[in-house]
Amino acid sequence: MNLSVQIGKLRMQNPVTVASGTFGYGAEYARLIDVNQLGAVTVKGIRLNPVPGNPTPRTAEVTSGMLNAIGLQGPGVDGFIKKYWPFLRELKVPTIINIWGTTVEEYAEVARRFDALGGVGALELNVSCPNIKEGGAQFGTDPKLLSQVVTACRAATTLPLITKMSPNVPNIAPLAKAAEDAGSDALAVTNSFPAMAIDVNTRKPKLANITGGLTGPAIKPIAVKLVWEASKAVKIPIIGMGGIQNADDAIEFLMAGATAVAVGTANFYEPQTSLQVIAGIRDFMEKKKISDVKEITGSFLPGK
Amino acid sequence: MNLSVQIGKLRMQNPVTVASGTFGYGAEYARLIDVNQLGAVTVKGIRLNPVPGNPTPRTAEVTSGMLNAIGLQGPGVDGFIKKYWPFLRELKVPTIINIWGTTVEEYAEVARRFDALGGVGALELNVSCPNIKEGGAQFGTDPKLLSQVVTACRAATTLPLITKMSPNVPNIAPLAKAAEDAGSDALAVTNSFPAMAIDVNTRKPKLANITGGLTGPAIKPIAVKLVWEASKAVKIPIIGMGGIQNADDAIEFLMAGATAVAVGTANFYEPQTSLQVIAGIRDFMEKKKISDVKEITGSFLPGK
Amino acid sequence: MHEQTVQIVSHERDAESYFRLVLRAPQIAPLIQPGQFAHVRILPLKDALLRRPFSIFQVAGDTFSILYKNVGKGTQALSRMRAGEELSVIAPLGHGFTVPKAGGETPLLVAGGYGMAAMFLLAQRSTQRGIVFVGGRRRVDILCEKDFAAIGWEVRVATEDGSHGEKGFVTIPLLAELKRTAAKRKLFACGPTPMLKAVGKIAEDFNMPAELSMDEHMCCGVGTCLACVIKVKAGDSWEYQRTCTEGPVYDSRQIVWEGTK
Amino acid sequence: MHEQTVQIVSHERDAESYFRLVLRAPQIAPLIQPGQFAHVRILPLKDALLRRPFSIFQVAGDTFSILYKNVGKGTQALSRMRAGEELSVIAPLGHGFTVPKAGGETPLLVAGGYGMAAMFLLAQRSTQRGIVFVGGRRRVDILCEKDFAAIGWEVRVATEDGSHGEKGFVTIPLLAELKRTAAKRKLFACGPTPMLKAVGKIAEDFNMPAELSMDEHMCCGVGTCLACVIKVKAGDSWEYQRTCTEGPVYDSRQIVWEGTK
Ligand SMILES: Cc1cc2nc3c(=O)[nH]c(=O)nc-3n(C[C@H](O)[C@H](O)[C@H](O)COP(=O)(O)OP(=O)(O)OC[C@H]3O[C@@H](n4cnc5c(N)ncnc54)[C@H](O)[C@@H]3O)c2cc1C
Ligand SMILES: Cc1cc2nc3c(=O)[nH]c(=O)nc-3n(C[C@H](O)[C@H](O)[C@H](O)COP(=O)(O)OP(=O)(O)OC[C@H]3O[C@@H](n4cnc5c(N)ncnc54)[C@H](O)[C@@H]3O)c2cc1C
Ligand SMILES: Cc1cc2nc3c(=O)[nH]c(=O)nc-3n(C[C@H](O)[C@H](O)[C@H](O)COP(=O)(O)O)c2cc1C
Ligand SMILES: Cc1cc2nc3c(=O)[nH]c(=O)nc-3n(C[C@H](O)[C@H](O)[C@H](O)COP(=O)(O)O)c2cc1C
Ligand code: FES
Ligand code: FES
Repeated sequence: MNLSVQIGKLRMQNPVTVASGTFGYGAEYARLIDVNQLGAVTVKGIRLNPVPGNPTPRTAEVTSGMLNAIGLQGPGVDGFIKKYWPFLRELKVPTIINIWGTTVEEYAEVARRFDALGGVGALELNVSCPNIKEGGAQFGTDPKLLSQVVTACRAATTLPLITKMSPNVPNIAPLAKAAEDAGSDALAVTNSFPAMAIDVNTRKPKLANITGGLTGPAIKPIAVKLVWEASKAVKIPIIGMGGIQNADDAIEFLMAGATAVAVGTANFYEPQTSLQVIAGIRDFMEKKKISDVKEITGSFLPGK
Repeated sequence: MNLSVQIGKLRMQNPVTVASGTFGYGAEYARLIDVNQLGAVTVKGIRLNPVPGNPTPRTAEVTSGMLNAIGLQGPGVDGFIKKYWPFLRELKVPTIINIWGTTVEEYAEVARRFDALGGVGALELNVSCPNIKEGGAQFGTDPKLLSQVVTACRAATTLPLITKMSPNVPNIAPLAKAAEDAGSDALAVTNSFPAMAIDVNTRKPKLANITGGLTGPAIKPIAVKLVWEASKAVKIPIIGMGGIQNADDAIEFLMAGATAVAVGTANFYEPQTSLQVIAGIRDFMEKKKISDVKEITGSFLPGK
Repeated sequence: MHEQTVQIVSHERDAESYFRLVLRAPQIAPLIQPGQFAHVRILPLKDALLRRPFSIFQVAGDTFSILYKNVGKGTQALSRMRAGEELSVIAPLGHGFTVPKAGGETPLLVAGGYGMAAMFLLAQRSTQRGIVFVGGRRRVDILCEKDFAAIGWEVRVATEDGSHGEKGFVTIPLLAELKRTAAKRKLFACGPTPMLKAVGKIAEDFNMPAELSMDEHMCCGVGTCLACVIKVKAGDSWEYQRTCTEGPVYDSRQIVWEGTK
Repeated sequence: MHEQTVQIVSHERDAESYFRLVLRAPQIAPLIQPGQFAHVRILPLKDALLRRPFSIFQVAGDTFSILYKNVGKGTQALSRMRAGEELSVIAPLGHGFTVPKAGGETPLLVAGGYGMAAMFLLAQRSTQRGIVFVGGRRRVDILCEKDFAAIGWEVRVATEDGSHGEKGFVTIPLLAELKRTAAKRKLFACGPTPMLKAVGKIAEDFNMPAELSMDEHMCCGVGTCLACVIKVKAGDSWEYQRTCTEGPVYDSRQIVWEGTK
């Protein structure tokens, strides 16, 4: 049975990674699960310099999901390389580094730095974070800006580039196409949804940042549809995510057109989820006599 | 204690209506609840001619919500007037008629017909249904088209016009502004979210139409944020909706900037919801010593 | 039609994954007609919101019962509930069967799996006795044999694996019986759609009346959402009708089968 | 740190809305240090997904217990669970208190409400006895008096409504004691943030050491999500640290109070 998949030049031993920002820098969960069983580890978003992030409260629980406005707290490229890379470098599985910037030049510079580092599995361009004033979602909702970011990163690195798409667009196709045309090797669909919650007793927003990103099972049906729409628009592989809690959820994303999937919010409440998903995909393939996981990709039957 | 609110010329005895398509034509739930206690009854979308709607399955249950692709089945203007208007006309509370068309002209014609009918409370322009090929969401995501629809309807009727906004846009402000500038008296925020689900065992979509609209508690945090963003962009009142299950949910929408709210999907599983919401708002006002429900509108404290 | 919070009076396993659930519902029980259903909100379900429809199986005093199969998350959660716990119920709903009257056509009831649940009240209220044909995959899927015997109805069984009664579909003993005679007989059926379709075909072939209880996914259960529609003949054409309101029971001649599962 | 599905051994109401929950967790129990917490997934919650953090209250053999207050939907659902049912627990988590040693500073423990839960194990493991100052709104909010007495610690009580002990905040008896002498004494506090802030201020005023257990909303509990941060001094500036990992217990001199609730 073959579970391995290719994301550009990146080979994953199985189609399951974790979503950026929900798995720290890999080491934290290594005490609870065998990280080397994942298809890849994806780390929290990094820009060039350290970022303090937003004031608290940064998360709030909502129905079948959560809001977050972490504000991309992070150690910057140097801090990351010093503190977290030694652990990640030693893993048997590749690391996908989620990067961002406030300008096209910064994206490219970060890409260049990680290219130079050596040993990185792939770069994921976060052009869709709803929680920062600059450098966030606007790159992900305008095909021209998106194209500039991807083009600049493409020129800066030969590492596989994964463009992480914004969910709140009327039509994801032109953006997906723009990323593909600019040289992206894959798409990640989708980031969190701009949202908010108010505590009616105190009248205060539940997040200090007021708005944040909605993630978790609540968004799954929207994310699956975005994956399907994107997969029809491009030829490059898609990493599907949004509310995956179990193998059936993951298979749903694969059937909709994803080549791989990422487990996000579920890590927080059930750190075993990603490994359970891998085991469950294997069981499903056995039961359905599927020899290669790639056969599942896009295999749903839209005709009646 | 004053619970009444104004939506343009429309006076509602309290700020709670029901969401179009979740309350039939009023008569069905009249056997289970006292419809005359609502602020208004909003009926299922009507276009000029009868519409058969989509094949089944038309709905699917998803985590904390549901998908629907009814396809706007409806009796057309004449059928509506003949079959459902006699009941609605006799109610003590106003009827909001949700209308749509596949062309700007059709919207205007339907508006004209209901204007001529007399006794209608308001017209809600559905420019955001994700479940039909034409006349659906595209009117709601392009400010120019939206403006044309609203302008044409404005010319066709003096009835209060409520424009029902599409949720999946990067920024709702320009669309809200376009509707206001074209003469809309109010906005309804928000319609359902384009989404889908696949049965991994059969590999078939859970809806015959493949994609449908996600509604219910799952979408509430996104809808609250859209209401807040829209309320900052316009001066006209907003009817907030999306996942309201109880009075706290409704108050959250009011605090975010809504003048009134609509109970949607919750009617299906708990037909008493809208009346419970009214009672709960009253209790809240008593507890918090608020004498006019309008004081709640926009009263959340964005500063820390 | 009433919405009521009702208490579970008793809850027992019938066979394997089938359960009998008795609810005290004084407002609802007296109104129930055979073939109607209850729309049940299973309160322990929290991330699954919709009600589940179940045929009303039996009525006794101020209680009614349902007979259900554990097939998914709702029925699973239901099966864990105990006597004394509460459910919310909207019932009775829908347009049921025409109850056979003494001297009228002899009723032949055809049921598959949990479809049997809709049949008992019909048999009980019928002043004309008849025969029940019941089918299922295995022996455990054959429900209520004793209940029908207790009210003096004859039961003919077919199982797909042959573990009980005849081997094959329920239409085999039914056809055998109709070949004897179809005159002055009427079919009443409830079960999976392919079975209903087969019964509809048989009714057509034998030119005899049949009432079928259709099984469509429901959402509101009361006619507002338009989820549960089927195609029904209307003049030269067809229209979508709501199985929760105009149905679930239809004269088989009305139904347009094209497009059903 | 382990993730374990654990069984409820016993579950009792302590006073009004406080409950004591004992869990069998053979892998976890031996590892626990005072001030650490367990991150609990309350499985009957279905539309609320996140784990809830609770200080570890007592450890006995292969069990540990928590003492919690029913304040919202998670603790409400928890309070309905019975012995024999299961929870998922990740524990022990976080960086706890420095356990006082005989001959060292005398520990003065300051607790507000459920903050008391974090104190018992500290007192029990301490080889140096001290005094516990405990505050709450009303008499029922004063927990564990007997438990502390049983291990030979003195307890001083303050309630806001004066229904038990002194009337007012817990800092009143604390200040009275410190005015007697603050030398060779160390504060350990757990409770609501305003109380912690007040204790931090007192430690500063008396120039004495204090360890505070901070109460921030958590999400992952293990350091990955960055939800639970507070501002901590770093050189001339500050940095955000994770209370679930670097905390919840901090030397009060490290904490930057600006921006806390
Ligand atoms: C008029 C009518 C009468 C019925 N009477 C009975 C009865 O007496 N006994 C019995 O065991 N079952 C009966 N059913 C079927 C019963 O409603 C489903 O088995 C039940 O809804 C499954 O819920 P679930 O959560 O366990 O399954 P899931 O598969 O988890 O349900 C997911 C969703 O699909 C819907 N759904 C799934 N299967 C069906 C189905 N076969 N029909 C309608 N909706 C479905 C559910 O209501 C829910 O919305 C009847 C259905 C209808 C329409
Ligand atoms: C390190 C630590 C130790 C704790 N120890 C104890 C203890 O021993 N006994 C005890 O009764 N409580 C303790 N708490 C507080 C406890 O975690 C909350 O009371 C609990 O999470 C409330 O959950 P809920 O679902 O009932 O409330 P809800 O208000 O419904 O919860 C909604 C969300 O807010 C979070 N939340 C609400 N209140 C708090 C709070 N005070 N602190 C952190 N998160 C909160 C919840 O975890 C959840 O994510 C501790 C908190 C922390 C951070
Ligand atoms: C707390 C938190 C932090 C996140 N941080 C990042 C980030 O740094 N970069 C990024 O691209 N996505 C980030 N995301 C988005 C996730 O990677 C993922 O796209 C999203 O959570 C949807 O998946 P889920 O529903 O499974 O969580 C974050 C999500 C959460 C919940
Ligand atoms: C079954 C169904 C049918 C709907 N039909 C319409 C419609 O005809 N016109 C319309 O503008 N909105 C329609 N809607 C959208 C609702 O009016 C409402 O905007 C949406 O359901 C969000 O609210 P909720 O989450 O409370 O359901 C429909 C929604 C559902 C679930
Ligand atoms: S289930 Fe809603 S109309 Fe029938
Ligand atoms: S709770 Fe996630 S980092 Fe502390």
